[in-house]
Formats: sequence, structure tokens, C-alpha cells
Amino acid sequence: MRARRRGAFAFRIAFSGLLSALLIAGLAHAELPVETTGQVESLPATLGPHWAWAADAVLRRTALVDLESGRTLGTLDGGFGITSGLFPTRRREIYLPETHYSRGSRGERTDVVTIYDAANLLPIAEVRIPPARAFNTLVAGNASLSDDDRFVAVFNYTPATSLSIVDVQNRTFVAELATPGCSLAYAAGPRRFASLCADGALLTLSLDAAGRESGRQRSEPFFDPAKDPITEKGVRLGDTWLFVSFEGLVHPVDVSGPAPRFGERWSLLDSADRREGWRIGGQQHLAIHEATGRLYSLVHQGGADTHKQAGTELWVYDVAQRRRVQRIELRGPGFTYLGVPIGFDWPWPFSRIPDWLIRFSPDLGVGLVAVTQDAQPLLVTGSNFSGALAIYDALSGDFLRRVAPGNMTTVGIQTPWAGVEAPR
Amino acid sequence: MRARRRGAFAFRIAFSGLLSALLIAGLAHAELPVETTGQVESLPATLGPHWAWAADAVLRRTALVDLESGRTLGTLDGGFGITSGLFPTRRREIYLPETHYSRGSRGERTDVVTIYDAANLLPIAEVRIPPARAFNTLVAGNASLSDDDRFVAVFNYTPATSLSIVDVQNRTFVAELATPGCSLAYAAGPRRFASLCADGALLTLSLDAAGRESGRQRSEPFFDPAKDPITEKGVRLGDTWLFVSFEGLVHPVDVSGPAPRFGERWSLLDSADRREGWRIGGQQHLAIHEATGRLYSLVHQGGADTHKQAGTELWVYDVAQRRRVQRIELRGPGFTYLGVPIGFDWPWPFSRIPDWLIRFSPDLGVGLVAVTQDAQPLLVTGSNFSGALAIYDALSGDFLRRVAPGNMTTVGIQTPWAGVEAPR
Amino acid sequence: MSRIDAWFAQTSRALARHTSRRSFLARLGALLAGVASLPLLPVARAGAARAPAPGEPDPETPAGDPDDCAYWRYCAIDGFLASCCGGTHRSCPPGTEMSPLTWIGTCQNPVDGKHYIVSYNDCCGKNACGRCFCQRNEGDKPIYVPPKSNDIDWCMGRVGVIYNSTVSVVIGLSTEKG
Amino acid sequence: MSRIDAWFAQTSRALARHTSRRSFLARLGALLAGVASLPLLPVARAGAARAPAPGEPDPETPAGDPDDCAYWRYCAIDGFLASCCGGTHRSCPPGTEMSPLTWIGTCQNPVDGKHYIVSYNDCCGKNACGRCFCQRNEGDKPIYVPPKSNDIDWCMGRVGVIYNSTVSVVIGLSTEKG
Repeated sequence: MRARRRGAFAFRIAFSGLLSALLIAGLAHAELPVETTGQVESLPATLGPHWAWAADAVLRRTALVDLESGRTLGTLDGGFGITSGLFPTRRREIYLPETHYSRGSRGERTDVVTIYDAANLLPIAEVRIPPARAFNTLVAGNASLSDDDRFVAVFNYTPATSLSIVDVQNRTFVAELATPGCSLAYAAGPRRFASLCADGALLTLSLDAAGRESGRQRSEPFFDPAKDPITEKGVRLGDTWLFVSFEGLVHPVDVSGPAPRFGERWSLLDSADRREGWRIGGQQHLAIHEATGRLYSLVHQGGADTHKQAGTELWVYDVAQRRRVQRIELRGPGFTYLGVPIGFDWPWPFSRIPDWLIRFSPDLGVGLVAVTQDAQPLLVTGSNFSGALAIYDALSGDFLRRVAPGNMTTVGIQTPWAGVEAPR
Repeated sequence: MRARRRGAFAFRIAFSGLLSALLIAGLAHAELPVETTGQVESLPATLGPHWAWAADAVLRRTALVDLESGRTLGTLDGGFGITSGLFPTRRREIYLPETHYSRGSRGERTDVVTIYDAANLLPIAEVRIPPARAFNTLVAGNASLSDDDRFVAVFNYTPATSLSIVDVQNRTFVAELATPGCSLAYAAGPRRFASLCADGALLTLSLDAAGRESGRQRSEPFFDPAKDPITEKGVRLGDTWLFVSFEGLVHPVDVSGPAPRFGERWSLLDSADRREGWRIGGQQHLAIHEATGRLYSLVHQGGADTHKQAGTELWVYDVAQRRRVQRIELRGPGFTYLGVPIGFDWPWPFSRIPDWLIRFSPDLGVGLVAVTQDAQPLLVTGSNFSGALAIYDALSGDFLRRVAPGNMTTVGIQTPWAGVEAPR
Repeated sequence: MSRIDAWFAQTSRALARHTSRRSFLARLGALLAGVASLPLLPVARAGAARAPAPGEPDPETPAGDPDDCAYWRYCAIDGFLASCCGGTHRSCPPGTEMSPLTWIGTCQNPVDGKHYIVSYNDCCGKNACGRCFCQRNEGDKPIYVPPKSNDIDWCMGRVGVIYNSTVSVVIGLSTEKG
Repeated sequence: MSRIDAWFAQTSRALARHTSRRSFLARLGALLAGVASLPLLPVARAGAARAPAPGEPDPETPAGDPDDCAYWRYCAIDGFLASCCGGTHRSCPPGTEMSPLTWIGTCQNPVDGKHYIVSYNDCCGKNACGRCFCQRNEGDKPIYVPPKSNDIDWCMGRVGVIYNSTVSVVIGLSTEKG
């Protein structure tokens, strides 16, 4: 080791000598100002509402992209599984559940919730949790942040089911709460989480100020998992979670009160739609815009068991009126080869190849949709086998552009920073 | 944690109950025999001479593929950097230098040499080494196995240069030997390693039976790195290393004696070749077949500084006679999208698209070549931006087939198991 | 959208409706080779044919070829075929470990017409194989119904969560449909 | 090889000889986006144009656009352009660290015709960015001549070896060619 240290020292001396020599020369003659090394960017003060995080299964990361300029703003490496962050509104932080092995794919397993500074994307704290995180294809639902931004619940599956509770304010692991027969975690109140049970019931777990369990309720089954199960890809409108079943029925669950109230079901599909074989489907098939109360649902034409098939159209609903207000014909997000976009600037008709392919091969279709929450909302759509994203105006439904954050795949899209207007 | 364990236990009970029920049913009525779970394959007793390891930069692994059947036989995950194994002839083992971080791309760094059982590709031992491994684009040269299969030398760059010596027989780290001004490690005798120095000299380090330094020699410079440097991609014929310079001059280095002997230089290119702009180049541009003494060199037409440009032809030389015996027009290895081969079975002329593209875009050309060491040798060629490999008959030069081990890129090809005939 | 586009879209939609009924995203690792389902991206098939197993279909036919997604045992599989990754249809690739936990399907053997219980065990401990992705989604249920969900990474516990590939082991005759 | 093939090969060889002189494999991570050089795979370009920096070429031209591999400062760069990855041509992306060790090039500024010393520092600590791969290989030497080798991962020491992207910082006027 001595050798190495000595060498490094010598090198640095020599190098800094060279540097200063150059600097003098620079100061003396340079037309361009001499610049300093070591500078690292931070994100703009205002976290843009038109920014989206896109998760890549191959690169095991999520990339932050500006949907207007197409610029990649930064990345977060997440370890094994889908990299999916939690975004508080009260703190400029990002909470990222991660799993790592000491030797890459083997060795000792470590599960943590890493606290990142949302301003510079640097890890500022880490909380160890039981090495029991569940791994599946969900973007949301495996971990959730309580409405008061205080506690994170991480879903464990070993195959026993439980929630690991982390106090992200005090950076401590609080407890692991068993949720026998119930899975996943959905925020359901200031300090409450809800889980879906195998029998169609809803389990709600309440926490006290310290994060300890202060009570739990298991509802009667509110749907029949055998007949027509709801997907786990629910979206939240205010205090109401909207879950949609394989057959297209919306199941509203109001979590504002002490006990969840299960609202009246309504259908995304009318008899004509069903005759034409339209179904809901996709890895992330629902998105909601809170201010306008609009629900966006990916749909395709297919048979039974196609609840995970990608969409060819995006149907828009007015939740209050429970009716469809628009049908958006989807464009293909385009393809990426090793992360590099293919043919974004090809002339017609080549420019339409991706659009045609998603209809020829449903596996290439649009499986993911998200919407920004500002007053000029954008729709972000993605396909699993491409890192490219197709952007639409969420109000008019007009296709705007394609962007490529450098990903090879897209397995999750998040648009967390909605509160503030983007600087124009 | 209790919750989880209890749950898992309950689950297993239930599950094994179900199992035995089914087994009974099976034994009672099944036409097909009931099979047992838990079986894992091992490699055939004879390690095939027509097997190749292909390293992938994206998946951070190397995949073992049968060049005849095209079947993938297994994989080794290698952590950060090019996954490149060392293959002893006396033990059925594989030595793999690996670097891992405790949190994927951050946290604590750990460097190890992992000993894998070559029969079942399981890690059987691990030796910690200083966290100082060099990272660059070399497939061979960053680590080397002594001719007696006893010691592994791992090249360190921090930027001080040194070799970490590992006793792979006793599974211990022995020492770190400084190699000031000299880089890389080439086996050069039973217990000796050679490094290339920045001034064009050769440093040889000898080890005693315990792996301690027993002597070192630094030769006079044998080439001029400023005028015409040799590439680090040397190949070994018996006790003679053959290094080729940017300008195509072969520099033989005989390491059989106590001191290295630098043989007479000879050129891979004649004046006509130079007029036509032919140059050597590629990430792994040389291969040698020991039994026939044939040297395979990737060449392309390009200007200065194209020593890393991929090849469009493969030129074959008789080393003894120092003359070119064949020119092989290269085919494109073909493309892979997320590891899946594209158009391997397309009809002509589409089948030739890869062949044309490597000439249109040199960056797509054939940058890697390796040859098996048996009596019916095969040539394996690859391109960095594809996981596909093109296979040729090494004696006739005939193109045979394309294979795709499931990789997304190809950054190294190794054909280690030459000693034994393949079972036919 | 031009008239031609519209026409093309219609045709292709119709086509799609009658062709692929296979669902899309499987477990995470399976992504790597999912493009196998692209018409222009055929799965790399093994060159060597193997002897027919007693009581099973001719390996030269899709229903009898363990390297083919149409192999009869794969009726509810979801992942990379271990037989393309160094294993066989019922044994894991070298260096991996077979997960004891699993989900189960019921597949009909075209030879004897009987329904067999097939256990889909994941091979774990090495990163995703990347070859011969295959997903046939019949009867798949959401993640909150674990025993019937193919979205779950069944590598867990002692073998670790790193998913490589999947095997299909006949563990008996189906008592229901048998 | 058919006659057409032969003709085609010849033509394309000739073409290649007169077009690309850029070398191929850079440092490992750089692989991911290297296909940028594929004719059919254009590099994703940022939409937004930026104000010209004083003394530098018009950012609307390649020689003045830090997102373009032809930007004058990149004459000896090798890797992903930090300006495409959340940084700028002289600052690293958020959450990365700039390596203090570096290799150095001498590039001519088309505006004043002077040669400047450019320091190519790697941004480290996050995995490869994957966008805007750029390699211009002039004067590159083998790895055993470290200060002049662009095949070396310059992320090392305290910042760790994980390579993300590369910046180009003007650190002075070249005393040789200036």
C-alpha cells in the first residue's frame, strides 16, 4: 500500500505543478477565462412540474427528464428491482427503498431506505430495514409515504406479508408490522396505510406519533378476487383511491374517515366497448389529474387474461360525471438501441413505424402512463421495451414530442413535483 | 421478524401438504413420471474446446456459449468492469477478479479474486485484495495467472501502479508489489510476470515459492511509445509474446530465459497494404492458434489514431514464415435488441445488412477476435454494440454461423478450454 | 394523422386483435428478452435437437420443444426458459439455485390428453439470463393473491432475490381436471 | 458472396474510408450510447438552445454546441457528455463527483484561433449516463502511457471507480502551440 500512496502523492504534486504553470500561462494570454474544475450541478430551485422520473430495469436506475426540453437532469441508482422514489411535499428530499448484495448478485443482502437531497441528488442518510422487501413489477404500492410525510411503509414478502415502518424525519426504523393475508401499502391518511387482502378485503393500519401500530381494521371484502379482481395499480383523487377491475369497473375507496367507505362502482366500458373487445391493461395503466378530476386509462382490444397487455388507446374520463370525455389514439414511444433513440427524426412515413408497430405487436404497446399535476398538464407514456417516452398535452390529447432519457427500458414513470408552477 | 418467520413456516407446511397430496395423485394416475424439484445442472465432464466466454458491459457478466449448437451453457456475474476470467489448466477452477460497492454504485468498495468451480460455476472461495484494481477497456492484461497455475497477479492503478499477488492454491493474498512507471501483467514463466513501461521498457517480476518478490529486471526500452507504440493486446505463442504496434510491426518478446529476449521485428503490412490505408485495430484485435502458429489480425482502412477502430477484414499470418497466408472478408456479427438477436434468419438480401453496415459505420465493425485451440479451430468475432457473435472455420476462413448468448454488448471473448478434444 | 396512417392503423389493430393474446410485462428480469415477441426479433433457437422424452410430444414440434414458448408444460410460465440458459426445462442453469417456493399451473399433455400439475420454480442467484423469454398469462391474478400471481419474483429467502430463469417440473396429475 | 454483395461491400468500404475516422471503444461505460455513431441512430439532441458564451462559437453551430460531439473543446474527449446528463460542458451532473485526476487535450478555439489546454475530468459515483457518447481519439496512447490514454477510467480514489460522464474545462492557454 505504501507504494501506491507514495505514487499518488508524487503524481498529484507533478500534476498540480503542471496545473499552476498552465494557469499562469492562461492568466497571461488566454482570451477565454480560465475555468475551475470540481464544479457539480444542482437542480434548479424550483422542482419542475414538467419533470418526470423514468425507471430502467436494465440500468437499475431512474432518470429525471425535462419533458419540455427533453434534457436529462440527473439519475438515481436503485439497486435490484424497479427504482421507484417517494417524494414528500414538506421536505426537499427523496426516499428510495433499495436492496443490494455485497457481491453484486450474491453475498450478504442489505435493504435500506436511502434519503436523497432532492436539490443535488446526493444521499444524505440511510435507514436499514429488514432484508425482506417484496419484488414484483409494481411501480407504486411496494412502498408508500404517509400523508404527513413522516413515515414510510415498505411492503415485505418472504412469503409472509408485513410492512416495515421507517421514520424518515428522525431517520430510524420503527417496526415491522405483520399484515397476514394482505399485501402492499397505500397511503390512507396522515398516519395510516392500507393493504389489499387476498379475499378482497382492505386492511388499514394506523400509526401513533412514534410510528407504532395504534390500530388496525380489516374490512369486509369489497370485491371478488376470484370473479373480477381489481388491479394493484390504483390511483388517488383527494382522499379517494380508485381501483379498476380486470373487467373495467372502478371501485372508489374513500379513506378520509376512521373507516374506509367503499363507493358505488362504475364502469369504464359500455356495452359497445365490450362488444368491440376493449379492455383495460398495462403495467401502469391508470393516471389521474387531481385539479380537473380527469382519469386516464390505457385500453386495448383483447381477450381474457390481457389485463397486463399494453394499450393502443388512452381513454379520458371525468370522474365526477363518471363518463368518458375523450379517446386518444396512442403514438408509439419510439425505440432505443442501448439507450440511444432510433429514428426520432425520420421523415414520414418512417416516422410512423413505431405507431404501427405497437398495434402489430401489443407487447410493444404503451404499457405505462403518468400525468403531471400542474395547470398545463402533460401526459407521459412509455413502453417496457424502449427507453423512449411519448409526451402529450393532457388537456387536448395532442401528441407533442418524444424524449429519450438514455434508458434502455421503461418500467415506471413518476411525476412527483406538481405543487409549483414551472419557471417560464 | 417473528411475524415473517411464522408466516413462512405456515406457508411451507401448507405448501408441502399440497405437494404430497399431488404426489400421491401423481403416483396413482400419471402417465408421465413425477419429477423432483431442486435439480441444478453442471457442465459436461469435458470442458469443450468449442466453448467461448463472451463478456457483456451492460449486464456486467460473461456468458459461456457453445459455438456449435449456439446454446448458452451458463454465466458468471463479475461486478463493475469487464468480466474476464483466468483459467488454470491444472485445476477445474476459474479465477475472477471482481469489484463491488456495498450500495451498488456507492458505499464501501471491495475488491476480491473469486475462485469458481468450473464444473458448476459456483463460487467456492474468495480472496480479498487491496481495493485498487485498474479499470480500462482491456480484456487481458489487467490480471494474469502464472504458468504454474499458482499465483494470480492483479494490476492496480490508483494512479500509482502495482501488482496484487494472490496465491490461488492456498487462497491467500500474498503481497502488493509496486511497479513504478510500468503497467499491466503478462504471464512470463512459471512464477514471473511482465509489465509494459511508459518508456517502452519491459519490467519482469519473479516470485519465490511463497509468492514474494524474488527479483525484478527492467529492460532497455524495446520500442518507442512516442513514435510507434505497441498495443497492450499482445498474444502468446509458446514462450514468445507477440506485440503489434500501431503501424503494424510485430515485436516478439521471448520470455523463456532468465532475461527477456526481444526478437527481430516484422511487419503485418507491406507497402501496397499501406498505400491502400490498411491498419491494425480493435479492442481485441489479435488472436493466435498455437498448434498451427497462425496469427489472426483485425485490419481496417483508416488514418492515424484509428488503432482502436474495428476491422473489416481478418488477415491470417504464418508466424514462422512471417507472411500473410489469407485474407478473410468479415461478416457482421449481427445485432441484438436487449439481448435478442435481430434478423438472424432473414432472407437475402436482408441477411447481408449487418455485413454492409460494418463497412458503412466502422464503429459497428468487428472489434474482437478469438480462436479456439483445438485441431478443428473456430474463429469467434464480435462487435462492441451487439451481443451477437460470428463464427468462422479458423483453417478455411469460411463463415459458419451467428450465435447470441443473450448479451447486449460484447467487450471480451475468451476461449480457454483448448486442451481436450470436444466430445463428438 | 394521414389517411394512409388511419387505414394502416385500422388494419394493424384488427390484425393485433386476432394474433397476440400474450400479456406483456412479466417479472422484472424477464424484460431483457421480452422483445422476443417482436415479429422482427425471433428468439434465438438452439441448433441441436434432442431425443423425445417418453410420453411427451415430438421435440421437433413446438408443443414438444422445451426451447419453445409453446412447449406444453409452459402453459402458465413467466420468465426466461432455463433450457435456453444452461439448464433444462426441469433443471436450473449451473451456479444457480432453485427456489423452493413456486407457483403452480395445470397444463394438458397433448400426448395423453391428461392435465398435469406443473410447478414453475425460479432459478436464483445469478442475474437475469436474457434468453427465451416466455410468458403465458392464463389465470394470472394480482400480487395480493400471491399463489396465483406471476408478477412476483419467487426468488426469496435463502436463495436470495436475484432472478435468473424458470423451470417447469411435473409434480403430479391434476386431481381436478385430470 | 453474390456479385451485388461484392459491389456493395466495395462501395461501402470506400465510403467508410472517407467518412468515419473516429475510433471505437472508449471506456467501458461509454459503450451504452456509442451507437450514437450509427447512421440510423442519431444522438438525441437537446431541444433548448442556449446563449453563446463570450469568446466561443455560436451555440447553434456544432463547434459551439456543448451537446454536440463536434464542440471545439471535445477534441480529445472520450465518454458521455456531462452536458447531456444533467451537468454542463464544464460541470458534473447532480449527485456525481468530479475526479481530480484527469487527462488533458489541446484544442483550437475557432473564434480566436488560439489553442487552449482542456482538462477532461470524469464525473463519478453514479452509473453510466448513457447519453451523447462522444470520442475523438487524437493522440491517444496505450494504457501503459496513462496520462495520454483515454481507455482508462479516471474515476478512482476517493470518488470511486463508477464512471458517469465527462466534462471539458479550459484550464489555460497552450504554451506550445498557443
